[in-house]
Amino acid sequence: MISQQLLYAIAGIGLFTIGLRATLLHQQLLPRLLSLNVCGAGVFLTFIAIAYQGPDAVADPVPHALVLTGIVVAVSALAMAVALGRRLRMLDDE
Amino acid sequence: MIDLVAILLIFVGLFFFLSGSIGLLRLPDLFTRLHALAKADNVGLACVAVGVVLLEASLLASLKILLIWLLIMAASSVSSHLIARDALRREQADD
Amino acid sequence: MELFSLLPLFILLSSLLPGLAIFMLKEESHGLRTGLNLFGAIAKLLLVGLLIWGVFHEKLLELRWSLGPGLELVLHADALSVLFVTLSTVLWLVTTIYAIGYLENTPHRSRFFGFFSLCVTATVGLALAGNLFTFVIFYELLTLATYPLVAHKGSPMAVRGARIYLAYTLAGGVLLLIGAVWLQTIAGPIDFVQGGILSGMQELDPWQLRWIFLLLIIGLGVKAALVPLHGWLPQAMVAPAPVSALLHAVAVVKAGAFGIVRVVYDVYGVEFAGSLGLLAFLGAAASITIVYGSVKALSQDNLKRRLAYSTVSQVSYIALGTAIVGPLATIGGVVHLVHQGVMKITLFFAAGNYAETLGVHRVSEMDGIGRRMPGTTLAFTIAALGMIGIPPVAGFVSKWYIGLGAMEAGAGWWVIPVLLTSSLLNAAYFLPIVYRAWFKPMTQAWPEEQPIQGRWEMPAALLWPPLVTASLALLIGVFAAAPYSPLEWATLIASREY
Amino acid sequence: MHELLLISIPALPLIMAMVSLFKRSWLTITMAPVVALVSALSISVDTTVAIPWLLLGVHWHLDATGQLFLLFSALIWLVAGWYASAERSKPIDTPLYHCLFLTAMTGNFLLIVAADMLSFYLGFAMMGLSAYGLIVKPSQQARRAARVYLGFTLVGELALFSALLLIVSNTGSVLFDELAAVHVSDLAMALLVLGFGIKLALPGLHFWLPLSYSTAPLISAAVLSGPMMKAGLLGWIRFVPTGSENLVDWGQLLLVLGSIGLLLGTLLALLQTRASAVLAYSSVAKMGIMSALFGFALANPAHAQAVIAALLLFAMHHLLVKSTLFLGLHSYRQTRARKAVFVGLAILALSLLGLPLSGGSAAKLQLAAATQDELSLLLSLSAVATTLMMLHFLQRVRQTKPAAADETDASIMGTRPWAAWWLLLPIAWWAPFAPASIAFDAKSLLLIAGGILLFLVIRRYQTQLRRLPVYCRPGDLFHLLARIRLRSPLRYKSNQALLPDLLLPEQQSANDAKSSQLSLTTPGVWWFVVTALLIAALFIPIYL
Amino acid sequence: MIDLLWLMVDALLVTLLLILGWITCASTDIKRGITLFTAFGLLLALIWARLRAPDLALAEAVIGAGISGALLLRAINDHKPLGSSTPQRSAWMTWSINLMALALFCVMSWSMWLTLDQVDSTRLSQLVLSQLDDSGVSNPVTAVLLNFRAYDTLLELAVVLTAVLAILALSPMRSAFQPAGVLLTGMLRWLVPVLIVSAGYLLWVGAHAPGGAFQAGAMLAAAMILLHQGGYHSGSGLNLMLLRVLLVIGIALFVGIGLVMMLLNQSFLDYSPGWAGLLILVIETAATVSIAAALTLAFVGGRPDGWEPVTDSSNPSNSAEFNS
Amino acid sequence: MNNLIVWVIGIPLLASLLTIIWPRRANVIALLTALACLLASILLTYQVHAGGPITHALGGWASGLGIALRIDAFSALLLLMAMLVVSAASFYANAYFADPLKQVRFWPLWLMLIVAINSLLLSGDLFNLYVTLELLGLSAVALTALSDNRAALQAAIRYLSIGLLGSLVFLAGVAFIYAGYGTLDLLQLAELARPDALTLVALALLSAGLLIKAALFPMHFWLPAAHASAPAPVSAALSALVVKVSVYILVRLWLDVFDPALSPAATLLLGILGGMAVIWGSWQALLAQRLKLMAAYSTVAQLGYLFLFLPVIVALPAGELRDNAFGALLLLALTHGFAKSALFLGAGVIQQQAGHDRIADLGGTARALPLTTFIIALAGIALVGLPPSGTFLAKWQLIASSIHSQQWWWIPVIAAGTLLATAYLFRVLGHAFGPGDSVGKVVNWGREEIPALTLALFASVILGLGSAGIWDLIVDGRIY
Repeated sequence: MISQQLLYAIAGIGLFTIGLRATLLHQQLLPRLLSLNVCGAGVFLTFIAIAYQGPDAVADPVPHALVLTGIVVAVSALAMAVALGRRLRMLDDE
Repeated sequence: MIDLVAILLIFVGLFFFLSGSIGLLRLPDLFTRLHALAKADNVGLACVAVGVVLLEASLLASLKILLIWLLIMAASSVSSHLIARDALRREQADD
Repeated sequence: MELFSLLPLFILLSSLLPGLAIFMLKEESHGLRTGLNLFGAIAKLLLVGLLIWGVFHEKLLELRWSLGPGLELVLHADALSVLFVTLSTVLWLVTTIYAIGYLENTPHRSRFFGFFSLCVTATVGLALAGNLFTFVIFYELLTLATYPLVAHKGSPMAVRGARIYLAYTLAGGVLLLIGAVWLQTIAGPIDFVQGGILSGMQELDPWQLRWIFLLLIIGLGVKAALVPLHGWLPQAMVAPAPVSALLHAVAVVKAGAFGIVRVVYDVYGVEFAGSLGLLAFLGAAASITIVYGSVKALSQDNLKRRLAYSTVSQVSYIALGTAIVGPLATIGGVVHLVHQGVMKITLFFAAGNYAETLGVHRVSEMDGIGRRMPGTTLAFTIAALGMIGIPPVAGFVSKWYIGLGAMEAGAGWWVIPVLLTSSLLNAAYFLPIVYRAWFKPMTQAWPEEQPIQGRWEMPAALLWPPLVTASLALLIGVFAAAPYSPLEWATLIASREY
Repeated sequence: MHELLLISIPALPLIMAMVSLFKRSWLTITMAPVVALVSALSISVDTTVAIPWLLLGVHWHLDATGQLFLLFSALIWLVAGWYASAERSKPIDTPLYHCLFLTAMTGNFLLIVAADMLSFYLGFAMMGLSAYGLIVKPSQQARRAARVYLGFTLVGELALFSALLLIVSNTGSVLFDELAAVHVSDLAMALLVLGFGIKLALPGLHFWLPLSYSTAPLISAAVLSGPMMKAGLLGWIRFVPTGSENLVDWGQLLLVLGSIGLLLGTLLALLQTRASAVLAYSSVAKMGIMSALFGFALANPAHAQAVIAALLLFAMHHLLVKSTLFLGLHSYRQTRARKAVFVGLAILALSLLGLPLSGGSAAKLQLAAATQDELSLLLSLSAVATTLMMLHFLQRVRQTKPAAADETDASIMGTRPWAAWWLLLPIAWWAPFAPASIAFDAKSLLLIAGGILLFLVIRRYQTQLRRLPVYCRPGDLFHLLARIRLRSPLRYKSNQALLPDLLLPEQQSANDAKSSQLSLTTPGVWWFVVTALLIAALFIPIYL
Repeated sequence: MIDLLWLMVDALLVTLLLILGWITCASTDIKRGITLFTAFGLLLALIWARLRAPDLALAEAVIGAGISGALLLRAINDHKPLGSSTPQRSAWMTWSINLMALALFCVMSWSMWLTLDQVDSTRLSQLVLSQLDDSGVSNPVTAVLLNFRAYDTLLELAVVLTAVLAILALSPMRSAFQPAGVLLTGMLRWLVPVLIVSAGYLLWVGAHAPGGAFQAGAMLAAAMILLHQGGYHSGSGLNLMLLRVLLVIGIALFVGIGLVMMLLNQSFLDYSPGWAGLLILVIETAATVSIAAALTLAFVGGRPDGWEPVTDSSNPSNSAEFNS
Repeated sequence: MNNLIVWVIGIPLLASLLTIIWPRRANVIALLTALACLLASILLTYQVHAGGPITHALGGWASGLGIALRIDAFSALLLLMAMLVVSAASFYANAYFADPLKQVRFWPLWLMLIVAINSLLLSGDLFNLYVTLELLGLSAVALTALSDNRAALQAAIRYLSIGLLGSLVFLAGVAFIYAGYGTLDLLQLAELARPDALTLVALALLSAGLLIKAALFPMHFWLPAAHASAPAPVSAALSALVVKVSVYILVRLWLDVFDPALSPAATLLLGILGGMAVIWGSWQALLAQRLKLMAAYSTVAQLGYLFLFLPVIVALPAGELRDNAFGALLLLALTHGFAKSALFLGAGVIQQQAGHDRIADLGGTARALPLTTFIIALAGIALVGLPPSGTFLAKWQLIASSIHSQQWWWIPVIAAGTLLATAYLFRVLGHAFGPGDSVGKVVNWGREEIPALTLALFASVILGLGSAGIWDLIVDGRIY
């Protein structure tokens, strides 16, 4: 039977492609940001799936640290994108 | 034995969660849904919390779970109040 | 490093440094600018004198600077380069004086003289280049330095002309670059060696060499204005007179011709090129250009455009000379390099004077101009006679040698008719000008006549250069066989090549 | 000393030409021919001088023929120079005319003294081109004539240039004396005939001569018909090695051409109305005879030398007489004492006829002796023809109106040219022969009488021929050809560069940065395509 | 039997996750999208917990679902589409993107499937665990984060700081909330201290159990955001210099300590043996504070007034002279 | 100063913090940092030249576990060029941003950009590359958005969204690599690399991400808008460094790390894309109406040249020929960096003096701003590849290598690229020399023009004549 690791990895890849597809299709900024985050979540899932050593063993900490960094980076990018969108809207209003 | 009771309690909790969700789906308007959710989920959570406490032996862990339950209770009540107030104000603004 | 080998660098710097200094000058400081210009020109003349002495006594004059693996900047003075350096130095001095007079109270003069000096640096560098790589570098630099000169006036016509000039020359430059690189990849770094570096290497595939020769000749042909590639020359006539004088008589056009001479003699070696059947192609191209240029010149009413087409045809004599295997033809081709330069620059000076003093641009307006401007027209006549090939003036000598060389090489049956038709055509488009100038009475008033100040017909700086170069042409013609004359030097070159 | 004199012969007139641009006086124009005359008489024959650094290495020498030519040409240049300096009318009295007069003289002298082909060619070219300046007058018709002359001279020069190339390339050296031993190729010979033929006005190449002589000022015509024309003959003598066998058929050709020239010249001369035109055509005829004689010399090389010698004397005689005739015509027009001049002209004409006791007859005798009477028919015919022409000329002269008033102020005419002309008359009469050697020859007298008789017969019929067809005007053939306008083949209006602006597009309205809408879809598709290609490209080697 | 059950649970979780992901992406209405996104974040936190990554579960919950959700919700009214219907992409385009995405998915999963089982799965974990004791902390994730790959974390903090700098440079603060109802203020008075305490707890526990600087920082930010929403507009009263120092302290300490260590030992961030634990704690506290400040400013939306030296006229007029 | 490699990253980071705390003196701090970094990079290059590549294991951990900073000839020279461009741009920015409001916002982000560039060039770890790429992307977007108008913001948003997408794809690649090899250190990867399916997919993902960031032809749509609308010093840094650095990683991955796994077909694909980028970029530059837009499109074109090198280098046998080609690639990258930044700074001067940068209305610029026109001409010479510039030597070597490697078809592309480059460059100069006075009477030597002049001189003259050093540095200064 396929191992959990592979299942989650493929789930991660699935999420990655869903997010990728959506990012390219959306026109507006916010939906695109959502899809980007989903895509990011997919990659993180793949990472953690690789780190998973089975139910009993201790998981590989390195991917965890990397994904943590990834999450924080993703949120800062999101914050910046939102601020850019807001500034553009302010300029449009004038 | 304790495990059996814990499992039973958890199932009861889950049942309450399920009813809350069904209420959410079936009920017609915002206020009734809010009502269902806030009430059912809290009760469900309580049962599950107690069940888990029973499973979990250490005191510290059970205290933490209790704290979690309290926090969620406070949060859900305040947020449902806010949502209801905002919906009410918006309805008065509409008509 | 031995002082002598630094001489080529000093010659380059003697026009580069003043040029850069002039760029910095403000528009108003005329005195300083003229001083710098003349100082640069005279300094270069002295250095070239030293160079001639050096080359004559077989001194090693070489300077190498490595730019990368297999990319070496080499300045090397041999007989051929000295000939071209002397020509450009002398004519630069005369043209600087002429330009100073011509551009009196016009805007942007610092910029003009800056690029002017850069252009001469490029020409001298091109002449002194020791290997194909350096030659390509200075060849492109020349295009760069001349573009702003052609576009100097800033009028839409000038800018358009400059743009077309640039399009042609850079396209040519790219082809030359590709040819040079291709050659360097299959034959290693190409140094200019008397008798040709490739003749030594037998293992190279002849078809590749032919394709490379074609690329090189097209690249050089653009500047040497071989027929299909000559479109830019008439367009570039919008440039001010000193520019079209120095550039299209000496620097740019000669660079192309000099390049062809270098490629045929010092890269391929003339026998080897002959054995590959390349020279027939070159000869054909040259002859077609000679005849086509003259025929086109017939129909041009604008004086400078007619001179441009005559340059197109005259420069191809050099190519014709190189295309014929034999010492005499080489002498003819090489010496024509000097003669054509001197004669053509006189014609352009005269054209510039007519335009500047009387606003005459078209040949039809030149009736009776001889009376109004005898000095310039005398110079024009001498140069025109030279171009036709009438004996006393220099033009005859090179035609004579090319003819003899052709006969000697057995190619007489097509070279002589070409020479004859072109001389006839030259006469057909030059003599009417001379005849109008001297013998036709002045019909209508001059378009824009400048009042005559002082005794001479125009300011001295404008009058004397054409006279000087015309007398130079006459002297070269009359004292052709004298020891330090261009002809003797060409014979020296030919003797070293064979 | 002799070398210096020899060098001064061509150098002095050149210097004088430069001087004359600034200061014109009779001294500047006559000094050069005087020196040439003196040196022709004083220099010992065969003095040679070589200047290696001048032109392409120059060799000058004065051999017998050269001396002869130099003597008489210098004489004519001297007298013509006198006339020119005395002349006040517009086209001649300009610095340009004097300068070109002296340059032509330089060319002529250089031609004579040249020992190498290049100097000869230099002289020939200088003489030919500067003569253009002598012919031209402001009138439109004169300018056209001058243009025609120029065209022919240029063609002649180029022919000579290519002939030189051919000869020098197979002989190796430029000197004349080494030329004799070498066989001259047919092509070179043809070019030489063409080159000098134009100068000697062979039939077909002749129509520039009458055109320019009739319109040019008479002084220039004198100089042109005299020394310059004979230069052509000198050219033939120098270049064509008479001794060699293979030129026999060329000789016959020249003989035929010469005789045709004689007939054509005579016929057209008789049809002319203006005196100078008649003289021009008589020159054509005379030149015809000379080229025939030269052809004869080529045809039978055995006694070529003798024939050439006789031919030389005959040419010198003709040179003197023809120039003097032109100068006479000029002074006839200028002076009031027309009667005296007319008498002079008549005397000269008689000498040309070959009246016994005159230079002409002596020349004819010499010629007859040299050609062992094989050409007696031609010579007699030429005698008759000359008589006809001279009589017609004299008749025309009597009818010429005096020139416009301002040209005929006798006072300024002054004595010098007048006296010079009268002095020249006896010399022209006796020309190259010492008076003692003149013998009486009855046969020629008979011929002259026949000629006069024939002339009288023609004169009676001439009245009907009033309306002459157009081609009879001087420069006959030219008028025929004039109709064909020579369009310059490649004159097309647009002088655009071959590569107009297609290479550099002007401002197309490129839409501004397409960032207005934020869509990523299209670029996304492209990105996907590239990624897919990349993966495929990476996987190729594994599965191929 | 048990692992079959676990497999079913995993399958359920995965399908739920994929469906939720698909819906979040495909939703056109932005409000609906954001709520779904928050739910997606929480589910993801659940999965991290399932995959034995407690630190990540915490972080995902707080940052992924919490802060991101809050930012997006706050930004909704900023991004109301201008009413212009977005140009519909041609069917061909959408179809090709779907096809390409599918192909990419297949290739990637095929390649993952091929190699995942052959490679020895321990990879770096054995190495980390063996070196854990001299890393100064017992929680392996914190050890990797703040010792083994401390440089990554430093740069990550730099990224956060850059984002905040950009936000500050772009626009001024949003208008404050009106004071909320009595109920919310009441709850806040209780909730905020609890949050702060638990943030401190998380920070402390990070050394030996899941937790750490980022989760604590986010928690602290959540507290501040709640205060902000409750109407306690901290914009005016805030002492600006303090805010500047707060923003900067995290990285400043990190780099400072790193350089000092470099001077003492032979390489950057090479903690001398005894000091590792303490230094890591110091760095973590500074980081927590910085992240909290940064995330709050991100939520608040721009620079508090007085942040820029000259008149804080945010109108673009002064930038007229300086257009693109 | 043994571990200069750390100071090169530490100094700008600390300086950035300082500028936040002390905004009034921001410009002085920034200028000092720029000079310090420049000095440090010079010393570093000297050390690499003297002692060969330097490795600095961060935190003292073994290379697998911890992160290593590595510097060899390739990255040292790029770092030196980057620091030169950054210092010049900083001096230029100091004079360019007259409004103190802008100064305060600009400097911290600018220093962060420097940190990002330095850390990226020196990083030896794959995930670290992701974080630095992210830092680079964010700071670049922030700086682009600084010019605060509609076009700039839209360009920034588009740049950010596509940049994030690129980074995520890169991260997916990193995940796959980690799955396959269990290590993230480039040096270890270089030894372990084997051409199996996972590695190839990972490499494809890594490259796809980087192609977006490096704006190779089909994915170049975001670059022109962003670079044209950003303020001048920023667009100079963007074009010269940010895009160039992504290409650096790609080249590093393809030529050094995954070399054995490479297939000529893949490099050929990149080469073809490069060729299309050259032609398309030059053509669009020719049609561009504005100077900065033209410069941006010319960046797209010039990057195309860098990608042309890949198939040639891979096809050449290892040894002297390959080193020559690699040296030429490096020289082209360096010269383009200098030339493009000089061009943008020059365009900035014109923008400020004339108030617009429409090429059609540039009449009279040669008269009003002689030095700036000279700078643009010099930069243009370097961009086109005319003799006195380094690009000429690089193109010479490129043609030679493509002949050596029997790939003839690149030569017409290079020829066409050069001619089109001449067309669009001399179109600008033609207008500048032409009549008109839209720029008004300015003939002073502004403080802004000197840094641009030094950059232009570096590009066309110094690198043209002194470039021999690059090749002998390449031979012994490479890690991989």
